[in-house]
Amino acid sequence: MHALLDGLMQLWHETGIYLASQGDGWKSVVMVLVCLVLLYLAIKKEFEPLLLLPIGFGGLLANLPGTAEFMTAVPDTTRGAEAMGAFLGIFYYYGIESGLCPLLIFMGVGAMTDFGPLLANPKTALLGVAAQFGIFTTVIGAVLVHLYVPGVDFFDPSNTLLSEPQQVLRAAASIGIIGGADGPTAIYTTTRLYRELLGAVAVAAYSYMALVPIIQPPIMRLLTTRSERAIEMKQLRPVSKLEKILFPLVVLGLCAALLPSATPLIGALMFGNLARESGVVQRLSDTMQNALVNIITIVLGLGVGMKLSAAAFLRPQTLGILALGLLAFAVATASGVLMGKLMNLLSREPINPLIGAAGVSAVPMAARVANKVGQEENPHNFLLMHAMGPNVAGVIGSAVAAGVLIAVCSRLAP
Amino acid sequence: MHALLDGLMQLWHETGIYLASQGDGWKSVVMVLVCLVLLYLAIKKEFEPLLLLPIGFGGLLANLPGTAEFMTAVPDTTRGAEAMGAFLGIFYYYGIESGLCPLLIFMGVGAMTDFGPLLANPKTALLGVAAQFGIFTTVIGAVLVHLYVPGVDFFDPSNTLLSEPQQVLRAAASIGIIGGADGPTAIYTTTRLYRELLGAVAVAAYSYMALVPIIQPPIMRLLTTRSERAIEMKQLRPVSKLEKILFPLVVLGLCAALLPSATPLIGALMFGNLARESGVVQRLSDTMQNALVNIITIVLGLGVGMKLSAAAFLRPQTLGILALGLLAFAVATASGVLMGKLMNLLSREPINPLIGAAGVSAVPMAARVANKVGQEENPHNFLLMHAMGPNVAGVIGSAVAAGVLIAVCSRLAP
Amino acid sequence: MHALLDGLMQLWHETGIYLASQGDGWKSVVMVLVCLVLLYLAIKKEFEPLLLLPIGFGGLLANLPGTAEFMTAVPDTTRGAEAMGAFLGIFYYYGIESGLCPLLIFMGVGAMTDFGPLLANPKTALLGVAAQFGIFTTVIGAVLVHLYVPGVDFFDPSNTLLSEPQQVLRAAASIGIIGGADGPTAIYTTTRLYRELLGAVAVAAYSYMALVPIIQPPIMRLLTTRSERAIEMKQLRPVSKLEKILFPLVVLGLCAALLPSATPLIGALMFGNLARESGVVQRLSDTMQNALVNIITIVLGLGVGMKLSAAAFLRPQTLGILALGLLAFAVATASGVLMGKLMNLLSREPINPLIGAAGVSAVPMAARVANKVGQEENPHNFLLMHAMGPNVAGVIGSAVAAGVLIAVCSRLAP
Amino acid sequence: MIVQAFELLFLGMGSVFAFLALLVLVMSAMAVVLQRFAPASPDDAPMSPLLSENMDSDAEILAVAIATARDASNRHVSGC
Amino acid sequence: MIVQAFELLFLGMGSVFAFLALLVLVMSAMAVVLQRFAPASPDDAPMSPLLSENMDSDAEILAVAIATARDASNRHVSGC
Amino acid sequence: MIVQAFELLFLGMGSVFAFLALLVLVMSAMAVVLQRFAPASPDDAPMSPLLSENMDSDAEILAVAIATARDASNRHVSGC
Ligand code: NA
Ligand code: NA
Ligand code: NA
Repeated sequence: MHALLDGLMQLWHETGIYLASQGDGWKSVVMVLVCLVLLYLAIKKEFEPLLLLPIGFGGLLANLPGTAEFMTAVPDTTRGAEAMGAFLGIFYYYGIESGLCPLLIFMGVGAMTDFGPLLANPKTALLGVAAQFGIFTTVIGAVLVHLYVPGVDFFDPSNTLLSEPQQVLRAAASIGIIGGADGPTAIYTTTRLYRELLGAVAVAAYSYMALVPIIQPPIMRLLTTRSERAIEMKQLRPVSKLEKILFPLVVLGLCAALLPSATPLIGALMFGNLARESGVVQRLSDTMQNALVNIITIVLGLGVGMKLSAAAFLRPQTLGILALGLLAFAVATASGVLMGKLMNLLSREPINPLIGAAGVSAVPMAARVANKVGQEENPHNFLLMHAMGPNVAGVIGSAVAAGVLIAVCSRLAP
Repeated sequence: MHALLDGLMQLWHETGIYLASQGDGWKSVVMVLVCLVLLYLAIKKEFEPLLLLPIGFGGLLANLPGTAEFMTAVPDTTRGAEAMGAFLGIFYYYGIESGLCPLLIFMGVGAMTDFGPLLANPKTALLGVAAQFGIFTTVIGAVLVHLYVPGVDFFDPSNTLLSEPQQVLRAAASIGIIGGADGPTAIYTTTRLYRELLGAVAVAAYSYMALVPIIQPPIMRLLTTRSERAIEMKQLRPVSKLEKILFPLVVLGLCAALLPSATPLIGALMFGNLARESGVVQRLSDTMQNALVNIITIVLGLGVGMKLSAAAFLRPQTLGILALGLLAFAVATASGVLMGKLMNLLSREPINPLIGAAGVSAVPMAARVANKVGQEENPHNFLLMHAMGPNVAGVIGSAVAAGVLIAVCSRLAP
Repeated sequence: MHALLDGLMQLWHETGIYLASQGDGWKSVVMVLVCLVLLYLAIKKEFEPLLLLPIGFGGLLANLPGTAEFMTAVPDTTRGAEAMGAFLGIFYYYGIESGLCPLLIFMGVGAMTDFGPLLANPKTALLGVAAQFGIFTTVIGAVLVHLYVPGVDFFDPSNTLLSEPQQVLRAAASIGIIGGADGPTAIYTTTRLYRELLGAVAVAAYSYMALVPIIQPPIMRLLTTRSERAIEMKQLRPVSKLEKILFPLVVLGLCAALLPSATPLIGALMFGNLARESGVVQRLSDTMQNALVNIITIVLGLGVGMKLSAAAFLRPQTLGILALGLLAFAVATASGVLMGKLMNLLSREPINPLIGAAGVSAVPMAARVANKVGQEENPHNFLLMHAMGPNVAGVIGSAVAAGVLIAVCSRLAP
Repeated sequence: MIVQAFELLFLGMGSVFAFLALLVLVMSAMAVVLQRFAPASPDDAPMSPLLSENMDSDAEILAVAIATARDASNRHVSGC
Repeated sequence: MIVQAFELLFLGMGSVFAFLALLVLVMSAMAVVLQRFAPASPDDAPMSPLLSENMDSDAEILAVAIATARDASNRHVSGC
Repeated sequence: MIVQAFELLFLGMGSVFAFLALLVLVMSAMAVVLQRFAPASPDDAPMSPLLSENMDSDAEILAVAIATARDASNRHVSGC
């Protein structure tokens, strides 16, 4: 009888209710609520549900009190079988910290992406350049926040491997890349530079991508005149199969020549695209777009969710990241639109500046938004295919930007 | 010429025929026969072929003499590339010992399971409670067998990490969980508690699940009257989409609050179910139910088969495990039926006690058996949907039972 | 400003253009050209594109200057998370060096292969024996090349673990297995014996398999008379389902009895085939043939491509390997045809010697070639199903040959 | 050991009962609340055992039981 | 730090611009060369925004945009 | 080394021959036994080279050869 009561007591001391009521346990409860909000947004509001549902559920699992041993333990390969990690920890370690999952998702994105609209009108790629301005201004913004906003800093004194400027720059770059509006790029960059922020950066990136139809239109309307928004663009020329096959090789060649640190992202993207366009490996292209990308999305989502721990997320920095991420999207949109206006002035052929907003990536949502805002002024205006050019150029642009951030931040002197 | 004869001699000394004729080699031959019986049951008798075919073939591969180096070597990550393991060993180590495969299969089960019948008639969950009685009485039975049946013991003196009571309780829990009638739960629990028994426990669990149509009906008929078996139940109410979406979150919440050690199983099951019911991640749910669960089934089956080694299987314990596993199924069935009778007495609405037998899990076979036995008495009696309630409740019930077994046995004093 | 110039200079020193112009950098450029040729052959000439496209692209990625850290770093599990490797390196280490990928592809091949034509006419298996002659004569050829062709040797003095004869025999065996005309077998064997040659061996194997319609016909015409090529064969008997189910078990049994070192390849092949023929695990068989084999092909192709490094590939040995590989295919074809002539002389039923050429494997290309050459002489001659017998026997034959090579070369005294 | 095994029986059955009994309560409460504030829409399929009366084969009955789940995989397997 | 952040701005935007501007040049050159030596065959689908005029739903417009890619997955999901 | 290479030739060809010759024997024996005790049912498809006579394209001939295997994947790829 006594043993039974003892056993009952021990079970009780292991319950989530008991643990949540001890010490910092309440923080887990707050995180559970945060994750439930993410699930609500994913399911009810359809905010990028393919990612936010696994991330939210992974966050739930990671924040249940007393489950670390069964859920989030990360493998420690130097210690053999005794430390092979648990469910989410294994996903995180082998899938995300290794960089594999974001790269394989990018491969799937490549296999799903038709670069035809960009090839038909190459100069729209410049709109994809302008939209990356959001990334780099946000890096500056993050440094300013660290320096001048009390209570929000991106420096962990207990990290003795990296000096303060190194940490702050890496964190700022991880926050800035939210403005790339590209989930795999943001996750890959953050895992290379400052993993502590992974949860917040991923949540901000996917949430704002889902919010593109709300964030972009006011900015687009503010910066353009009615007549600009009504501009019709001339039909795109057909693109030959050969051009589409050569395109991924050309992009990879430029990347290798100029920016080796961007080759994992660009390489994966272009491998997927070559598999798609070559036409000779339909089986592989189908698998990249379906079974493989789905499996990897599950692993990536649950693994990223694991980084939504109370210790990492319930800090003033997270609010800073959310604010800076919003800034990044807004600046990127504005830069794209302004570049569109400039190109319209300089170009012989008319260019509707709205398609500049699609340069932020967020494929294909941003292109769809450009089309919709254009149709509000001129119902005969079909900008969708034109906006796909800057849209896919923006994917390449943010991968290149990620390469620069990784290269520069990795070699900063301590 | 001499070298050639030497080479021939060496090849001969490596042949399976030569090795099987040496020392304990005959045991491998016996195990090969055991595995061929498993394959026969899987292919000809269609005993859970999705699992028993890979398990049987994995057992074949593992018992071929002289192939350990190429087949069953387990990775030793502390030794670097020299010890990365072989085919089945890699599957076993990374897929099963890590716990990943049973959890991912459980995720697929969640994505395949409609908890609607349980939501439509919640109190049938209590039938899923009663059926877990088989698990715990079998634990007691296993301890009794260890203590009082000569020649059958569950204690390995060479294991210095665990004391005798620890080992016996862990082994008894691993045997008891066979009564959960749920493959992934049984495999997960055994890998956490007493891996030596993995092969026998998995084979017993899947074999008895396949034998449910033979084991259950006599017990069901013995414990019920004709009029009880003829009871018709009233039509289930429709269940709203929102209830189905909230259900996985509610179950996970209860699990986290009460029993953190069950969260890996319950969490994986409910993640799959939320993906299914949310309706916004159809791609992921499809992949969980098809490509992913199929790939993982191959890995799990071959990996579990590897544990059918002669040294582990050809012992009197295995007969004990098979007998105790049968006892577990029988007690579980009887408890479910008796609870059904009790509920029928107490409840306003009529409850056919046969659906209590479906509480053992073995989805959907046990529900089908309940339906069939019911129709023998009353051809207008359609119990299938009613039996699905206790059936899926049994899945949750055995995962909870597994959580208790893992929690209590892991913290036993030496 | 100064810092900016510094940063620009550093970025410049990391560019592919700069690195390619330094030291051995030009070799990378040559390898990039080699890989572009592979991609051209895969896409334009449809040379085994499922493999050569990923291999070629993996080779591209591996040879981009300055990307080793992001692309090809191999995991070092003894050093923990700091050395978890990069994209291609992870694929290579866990997928290929472990042997998993070739075995899983072989499992898919088994699930795709109908051994019915072989069962209907068992003695055509002997044609699959003769064609393996190409493997072993090439081993001798490779040793002769090492000994007598100046500048081409298969010995790396810096490898202190293996003596010169050991290295040369292992390399010769890896080259010889090209003549097996079977990708997974060649890759598996080379990873077990002499990984340095993996890139060249894989490229040679898949290229010559694609060239079967060009390499084989002249040899076949040279060695046969018009009347032999016109021989019609009698219709194959129907094969029962039971024979097809027993076949994989019989093959595995023989393999285990005679040659344990061949069990990984034969075991994987026969597991896939049993899953196919048993008829009770259609889901698993489908997945093996589609999602799983496609995913593994991507991993294998990129991982093998990584071994196309300049240091390993731009050596006179590679030319030797290509020449010896061609020899292997030619000898194998000739041996098969001559064996066909012999069997035609000795057998009661007429045997068209052309089907002997299909014994080289290269399923189903070689069987198709036999059919085509036969129809050139006699338009009513349909050899395809008859050629499938030796064709699939050749797959088993080269796996057995691989087993012998691995067994003998692994235990050579130093 | 035998004491510990009985202890497991009580703790285990107690936990399973507590868990599922609580779940019954929550499910029942949820049903009441949702039927008041968010009634089931007509497109939520009723689960009618009567539907089964027209079925003649065992396989068809099973098909209803695990309907949606196997749907996807069957379609996949049958190719159409 | 703030200096380094501005340095990142210049290096980063410079690299992105250099990369994509070069890509524009190469794509334009490729278009000219290929249209001379390997003109687009009639089966290369033109990308006509006019096609969209007959569309009434948002979803259909999207369907054109990511046409082939989603094709595969839709077929897969709808089973046919 | 050259001796060892010839040794490999003999051992290797010997093993391959032994293996496949035994396989021929077992297959032949199996055919005899099974045709006596479990004759092929009419639904076991005969493998008729005559079937091919009506075929006009190379691709169709191949299609027969690797029939079932590619079936699944073709259906998968073509979506139906
Ligand atoms: Na972007
Ligand atoms: Na159960
Ligand atoms: Na071969």
